[in-house]
Amino acid sequence: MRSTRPRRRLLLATLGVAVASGIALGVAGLWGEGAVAAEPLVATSVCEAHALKARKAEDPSLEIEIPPNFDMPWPTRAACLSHEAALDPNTPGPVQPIPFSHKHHAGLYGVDCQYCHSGTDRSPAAGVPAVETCMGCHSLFPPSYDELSGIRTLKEYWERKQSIPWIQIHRLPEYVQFRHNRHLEAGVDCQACHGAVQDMDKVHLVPDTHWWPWLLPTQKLEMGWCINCHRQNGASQDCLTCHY
Amino acid sequence: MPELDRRDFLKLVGVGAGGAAAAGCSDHVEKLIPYVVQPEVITPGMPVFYASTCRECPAACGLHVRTREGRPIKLEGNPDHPVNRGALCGRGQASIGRTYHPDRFRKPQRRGAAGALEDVSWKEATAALAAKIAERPGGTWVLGGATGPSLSDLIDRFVGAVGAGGRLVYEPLSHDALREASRAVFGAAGLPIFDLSGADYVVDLGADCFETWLSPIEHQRQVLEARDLASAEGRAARMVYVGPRLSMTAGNADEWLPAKAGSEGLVALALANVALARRQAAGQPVGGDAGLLAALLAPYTPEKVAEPTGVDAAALRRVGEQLALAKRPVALPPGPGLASSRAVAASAAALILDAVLGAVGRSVGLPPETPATPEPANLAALEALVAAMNAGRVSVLLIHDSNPVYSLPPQLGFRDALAKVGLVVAFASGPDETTELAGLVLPDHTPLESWGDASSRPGVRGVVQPTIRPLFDTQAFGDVLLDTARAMGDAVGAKLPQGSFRGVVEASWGGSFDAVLARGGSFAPAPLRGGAVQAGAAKLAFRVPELVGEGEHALYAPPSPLLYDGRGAALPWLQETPDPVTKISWQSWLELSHASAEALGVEAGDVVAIETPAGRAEAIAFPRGGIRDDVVALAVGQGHSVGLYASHQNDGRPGEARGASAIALLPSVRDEAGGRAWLVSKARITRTGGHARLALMQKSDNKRGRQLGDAVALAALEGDAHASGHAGPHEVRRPFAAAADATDGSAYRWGMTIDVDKCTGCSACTIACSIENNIPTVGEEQVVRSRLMSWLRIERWIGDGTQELRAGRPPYDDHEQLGRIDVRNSPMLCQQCGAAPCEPVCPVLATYHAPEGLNGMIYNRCIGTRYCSNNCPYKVRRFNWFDYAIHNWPDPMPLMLNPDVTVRCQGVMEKCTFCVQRIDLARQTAKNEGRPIADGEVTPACAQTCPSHAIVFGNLRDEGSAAVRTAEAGGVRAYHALHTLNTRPSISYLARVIRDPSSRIDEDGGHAEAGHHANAMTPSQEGTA
Amino acid sequence: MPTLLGVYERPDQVAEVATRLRARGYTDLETYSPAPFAEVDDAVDEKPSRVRVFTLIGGLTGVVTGYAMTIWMANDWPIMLGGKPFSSIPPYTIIGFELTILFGGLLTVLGLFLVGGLPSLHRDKAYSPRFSAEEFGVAVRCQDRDVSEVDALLRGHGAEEVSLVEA
Amino acid sequence: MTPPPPEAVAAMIRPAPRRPDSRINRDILSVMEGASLGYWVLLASAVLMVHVAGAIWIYQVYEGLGIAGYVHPVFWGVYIVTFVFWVGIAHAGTLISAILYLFRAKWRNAINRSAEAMTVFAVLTAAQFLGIHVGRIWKSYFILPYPNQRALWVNFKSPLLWDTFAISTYATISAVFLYIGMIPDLAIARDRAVGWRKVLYGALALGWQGTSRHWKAHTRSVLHLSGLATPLVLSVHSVVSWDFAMALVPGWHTTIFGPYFVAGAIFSGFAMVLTMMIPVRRIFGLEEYITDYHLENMSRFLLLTSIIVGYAYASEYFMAWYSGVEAEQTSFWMRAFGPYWISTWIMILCNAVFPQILWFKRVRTHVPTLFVLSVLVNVGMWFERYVIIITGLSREYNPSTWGIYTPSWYELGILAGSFAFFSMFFLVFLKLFPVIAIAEMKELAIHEKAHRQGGAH
Repeated sequence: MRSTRPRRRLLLATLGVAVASGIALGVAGLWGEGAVAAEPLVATSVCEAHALKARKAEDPSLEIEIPPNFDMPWPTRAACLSHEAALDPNTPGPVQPIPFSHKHHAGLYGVDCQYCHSGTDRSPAAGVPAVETCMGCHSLFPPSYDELSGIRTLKEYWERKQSIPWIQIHRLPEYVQFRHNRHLEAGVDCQACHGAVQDMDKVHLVPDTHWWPWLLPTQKLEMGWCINCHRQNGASQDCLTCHY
Repeated sequence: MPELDRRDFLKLVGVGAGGAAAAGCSDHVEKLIPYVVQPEVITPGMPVFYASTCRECPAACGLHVRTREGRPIKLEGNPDHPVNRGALCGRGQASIGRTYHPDRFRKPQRRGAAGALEDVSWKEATAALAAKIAERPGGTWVLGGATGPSLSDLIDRFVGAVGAGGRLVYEPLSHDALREASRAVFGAAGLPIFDLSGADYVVDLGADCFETWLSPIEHQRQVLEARDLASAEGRAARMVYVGPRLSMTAGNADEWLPAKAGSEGLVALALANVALARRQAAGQPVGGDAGLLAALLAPYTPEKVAEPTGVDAAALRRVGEQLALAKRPVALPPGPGLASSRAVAASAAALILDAVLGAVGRSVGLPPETPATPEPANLAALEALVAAMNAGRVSVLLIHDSNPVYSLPPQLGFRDALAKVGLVVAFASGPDETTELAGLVLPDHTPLESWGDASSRPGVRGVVQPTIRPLFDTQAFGDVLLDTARAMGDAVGAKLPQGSFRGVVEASWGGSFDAVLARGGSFAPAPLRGGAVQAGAAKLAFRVPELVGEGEHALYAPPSPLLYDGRGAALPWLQETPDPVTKISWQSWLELSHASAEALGVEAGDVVAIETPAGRAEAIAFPRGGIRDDVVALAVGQGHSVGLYASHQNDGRPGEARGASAIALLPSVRDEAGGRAWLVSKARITRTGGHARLALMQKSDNKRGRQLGDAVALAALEGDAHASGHAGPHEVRRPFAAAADATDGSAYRWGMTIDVDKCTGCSACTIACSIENNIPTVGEEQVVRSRLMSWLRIERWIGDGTQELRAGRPPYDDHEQLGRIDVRNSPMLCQQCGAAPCEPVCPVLATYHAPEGLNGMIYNRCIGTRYCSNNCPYKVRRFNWFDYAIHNWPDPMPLMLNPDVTVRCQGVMEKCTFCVQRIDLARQTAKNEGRPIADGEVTPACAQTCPSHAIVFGNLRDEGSAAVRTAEAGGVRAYHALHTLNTRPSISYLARVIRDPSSRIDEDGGHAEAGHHANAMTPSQEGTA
Repeated sequence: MPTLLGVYERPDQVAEVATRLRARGYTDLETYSPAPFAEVDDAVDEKPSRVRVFTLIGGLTGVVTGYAMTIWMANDWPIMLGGKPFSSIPPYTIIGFELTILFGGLLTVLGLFLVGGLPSLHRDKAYSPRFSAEEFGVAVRCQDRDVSEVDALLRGHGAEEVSLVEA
Repeated sequence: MTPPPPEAVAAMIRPAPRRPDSRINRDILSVMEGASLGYWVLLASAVLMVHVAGAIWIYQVYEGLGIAGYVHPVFWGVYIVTFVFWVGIAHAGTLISAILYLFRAKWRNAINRSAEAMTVFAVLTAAQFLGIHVGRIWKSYFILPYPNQRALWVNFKSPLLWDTFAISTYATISAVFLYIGMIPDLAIARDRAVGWRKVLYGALALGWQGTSRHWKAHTRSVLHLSGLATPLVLSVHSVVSWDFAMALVPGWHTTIFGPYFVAGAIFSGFAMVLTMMIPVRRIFGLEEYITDYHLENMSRFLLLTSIIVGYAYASEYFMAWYSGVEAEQTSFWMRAFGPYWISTWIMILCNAVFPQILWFKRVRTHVPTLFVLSVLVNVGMWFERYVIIITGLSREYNPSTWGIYTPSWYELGILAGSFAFFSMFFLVFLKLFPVIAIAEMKELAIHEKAHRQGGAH
């Protein structure tokens, strides 16, 4: 949240400029002779540059001006947009310490889940990527990416050699012994439990309800929900499989 | 320490549910804390093993440390290590707790003007120390426990470099007498090495070689392998115990000669006398100049010795002859507890007996010429140090790896002398009596955090490597020495190795250090050195010692099997595990014979006062049959006044001593050569009128003839056992086919075979189980109400018991008799019954029969009606009366919890499930490799750590599995506990074998049982008794 | 239509007068008694009460539910317990029995309400607290022209008092 | 002749003088009127004690069951003992109203109402102890076979589940029984009450008018309920006894437990009725309705059941000895001479020996003695359960775990609370509802009168 406010102000400012110049134009027209040349829209960041270019593409009449230091491909438009989306508190799911978008990484660039969550196929616990893993790629990125607050935060953590306190979304009680590796072995794909993460900018629990015959419905990650899947796939229903 | 960066990853991070500190019924894992840099060797959720070495006692067993996410969670024996071969004793198991002990010092501290400790930084601490030493280098002394060669070496170099006054190695149980005796008899000072493998006749002259003496695990393994019934030699093997008290070790012998305390030497000589004659007649070598020996032994005929020792001459003669005829006999000298003012002579006598029996060089090895570490100081040297301190000649005293204020006899005056020392520096990881008096406390790493090594014997050297990044702001003693030296200037610093102590350790190993780390050390035991009896031996005066003080009882202070010399008192598991003999925990009790008790008019639980010239203490009286009338026994180890568990602090009464310290009662007396003597004083026992509720976990050793801890006479086995080595044609006497009790489809039916004949009662399994399964300790008050939580207990039965009934409220039931041994130690744990009585009565299906035959217990389903426990005839279920998980694991203890096992919350029943988490792990690997679980792939914590391999776990549906084969090899010994109840247990017990001590050995060495043992019953007879 | 009320002291009188009245065709009558008297009730209507049907139905549903529930639940997720069969009848009989009683009892109450017409908010004009003391009442509804005959009949059987509660 | 016009007839009618209300009504309803200071003191202290016990219980839930005196292996203690005790008490009521009803034992009418009420209150008290006893009360809903998301049911093979069903059924049926039987009396009260009581009784009486239709349905349903309740009474305590008989604990695993417990239950039930009714009839002057004849009949029952119970004790010991099973023998020997010998002898004296004095009519009709005796029997019956449960568990198959249990003060506090809870309800009941079945008393009275007058003709 903290990092988003300045960007908001930036946008407001731009809009303000735009409106003001519009009015100015109108007034000039009113007074007839010697119409003043329209003030062009000036980009103040790469992301904004992308935004303006897009608008320009829509109506060519628009006067825009992109300072050269903002006229570059990185961060890509997609990055800017998903970064924005991951910061939006009004979509489901908590805002994470870093606006990391699974949609961007897993969806757009199709990074394999196991690339970051390594060891999931070997270990009961799904690995949460070490900060190093993130830096593995992001340290190679051009510095212009730093205009994204998320990248900046990441680098701060890295410099402070601190781990990132992610907020856990998919949580099982401590008395449940879940084994990721066995489920991968069995060919269950991540989405079965975690939902279509590759389409989420902000990861959140996708509600999924199974209606038992004769019984109360069971929600995702509740016991009945697991049992249902186990029954359908002929997996073990022995209590000791998950509870000991 | 730059080198440590390689191990930076050993930091405390729980991943997901990795930190299973939350109680089983609340789920409080809300943040995911990933690594900053994830080490290549760590996969969150998977265990990583490191080889290291146990530092609890000088035996120095090899360890495999199981870590999860950089936290050690379980210690197991290193199978490659020649001393323990994968086993580990209770003390070793519990030692993991030192690292997570709530008492630990968080920072270095200095005693301020007010006398209170205040934090300082390492920098100023070392600076201050350096300055203080520089004032008067000669006044600097180092006093500390036995260390590994490289640290010991470093200390010596430090002493040399700063020109310190000197260094004393201090071990309370230092075996001074034995070291001297070895010099006197063989001319080689130091600790002889005892290798009991294959020994077919062991005479333990009060060594208690299964408990604390030299290398207990090794001795247990060797003796019990030697008496394995599978071989003729095994059936022939015998063990005789000589001593005033039926100790745990004695309980495993075949014959007990209850000699007067301190007279073991004479017994040894008498045996030697008989054996010598017999061997000479047979023309066998006698390990020395026959004439010399004959002259030396002549006066000690059994008849003469009978009176002073109180042992029947005939018995002495018989044992002597059996010894002479045995193939590999060996005698073990008296242990520290029996070291009297005549201890050197007594130990020498034992060594002479060994020599006569030709055991020297075969079972007994002379000490190496050049010991890896200096010999410990004897009492004389310590007295000299105290004198120097009193004279103000000691300005700086560095105390490491020891607690002399507690473990030195008070009469020595060490405590007062400390006050006269300019600066006392204590290197300890936690508070104890010594740190209380130290001016500077420089917290040391625990062994799990530090580098080092340890040498069990020539050729065997284990490495100690850190398996966790230091939890607190502590430093290894070695590094502090280096830093101090450097702080004293380059002149001094240059004389010591550069870099850190790790460098010193690494440098001390030739070749690849990584290979060493992988294996856990270098294991090439040197062959035993032989030797002959020297003429000097004749100069020794063999006499029964005279004791100081008055009173009609000799005060015998044996080391505690669990608390050792008292260092174990800080660990709750060792405090809470019932004593293998009396089954008392947390308290200190005075053992006295029933006759003495009647004479004093005391009953079990009455508080009695013990008075000796050294002082007075109070303890709880515990009358028993297994002790001489002229002796009272008070185990060493209790009586600490500092520490959360060691003292009564946890009752909110900080600093009140828990129990009585035997050491405080012992006058400071030397043996012939200035060694420390323990059996020195008489004690006057008086009743105080007080009474205490005993924390007694087994109130009766009378099994009433019920089918628990059976026994069979060897005679009854002979024919059958001859016929078959192992799986023979005869089928096992198996009341029920437990293998059937799993679903038809299942390939497995987990089961166990427990050999009662091999169980020594050492209780290592109990502690291993507690640590593997996150079982909390509950404290004294709860144990008094029998609310101990351990899933596995060792039941101790004496004989088949009687069905006599006592009216009223018997305090406890005791059937021991002087000179008679029929102890059956029978581990009792959940039998995983096929027709389990506990299952049908649970209203909510919290306990049920799993497809693979386990009796599952689902904690989060349990609502605590406790019906299952009522219906369990074995009484192996435990109930969480309080939220032990929250109350009994203060920080940082939760870090040592096993993430694979749910922590149980208040109001929930719990019990053993054969370490189902281990079964599950094995199943996962097997599945991934697309194969069934192999035999021996799963080993529950108890079976894994058992020094004598009494517990064998396996799949009953696999006829070839070790468990089944062992049960079948057991032949008629196999039985099920309480089988008349038709619970179809999956555990087969093998009955204890009673080897008739009076069995004659004929010339060819084979044994023929003389008569049927009075106590022997076959299980079948017994069930209906 | 007028309603006459005769007040009596003894149940046998009520029984007689009721039988008599019905014999004369005055079937629309009602008795009030302070305590249960079989003769009175049968005099008004000799058919046995239908409550028993309810009890029977209740009991049967109970036993069926009991066995069905236990057996189905035990087999819905079969879990081994001490080597006992999943559908073991003896223990389930207890559940079956208890439910028989429970349902039977509850339906009996239902029967009482339906058959007995309870609870009712309506209060007869003829009813008065004296009938919850120790007196009996017989209320007859008849045609105007029959009033005197009924009156006579009522008095004829020793009515302490006859009154016209409704003209 | 043409009949006279109705108004003429009406004119002819001269209403007779009103007679006063029935004496039975007045006597019995008067119990409900006004309350003495003593009553309020009693009630207040009962309520207070209930609160104290409640506080203890909350503390126990917060701190853990460990505050009770449990010792390994004695995992059942005073709570279960008291549970069984109250279930036993609950038996007299239904027995009197159902079985004696079927046997047409008219003398029951004097006491059945209070007995039924006590039944309901006793079951309520007992049921609470199931909750107090379990380790995780907050999870105890697991025991109900309700459709749940876990797809997991309950274990109908467990005696504890049989208990759950038996107790709840018993509570429901006896409550229904009490209410149905009371409807006519509520109507009586309604016709005489004023103010809020009139509203209350009016609502509860369901517009009862005592018409033949009402009575017919009523008598019929009471008959059927009795028919259903009779086997229920016998089953409930058998089921409770199976909690023990189904286990293999020596001293529990006995076939005679069913009848033995039922007899004991009736025994204690009647004792409790006496303990409660003797003071009541004295204080409210109901000697005329609850006569010495009734007391004598009840004491006859006491005598009978006491003999049965005594026989059960004897046969238990005989079987233990004769079976030759060492564990059984030890267990029973320990009962009599072991750590719990006091409880055992209290049990034997109070339940099997003292009641024998009831052979003498002098005793049966001597009210103070009866009262003392009934109290003793209650004590004895509590100890019977204590002996069975505690000694059984403390001396089991594995001698290494033999342990000795002593109740803690918390448990005794809750035990006291249960008595307060019970009497609180009974006291309220006294002032709110007719303590004797008025209608049924009248039935008797009117029959008698009819007899005196020898019928009309």
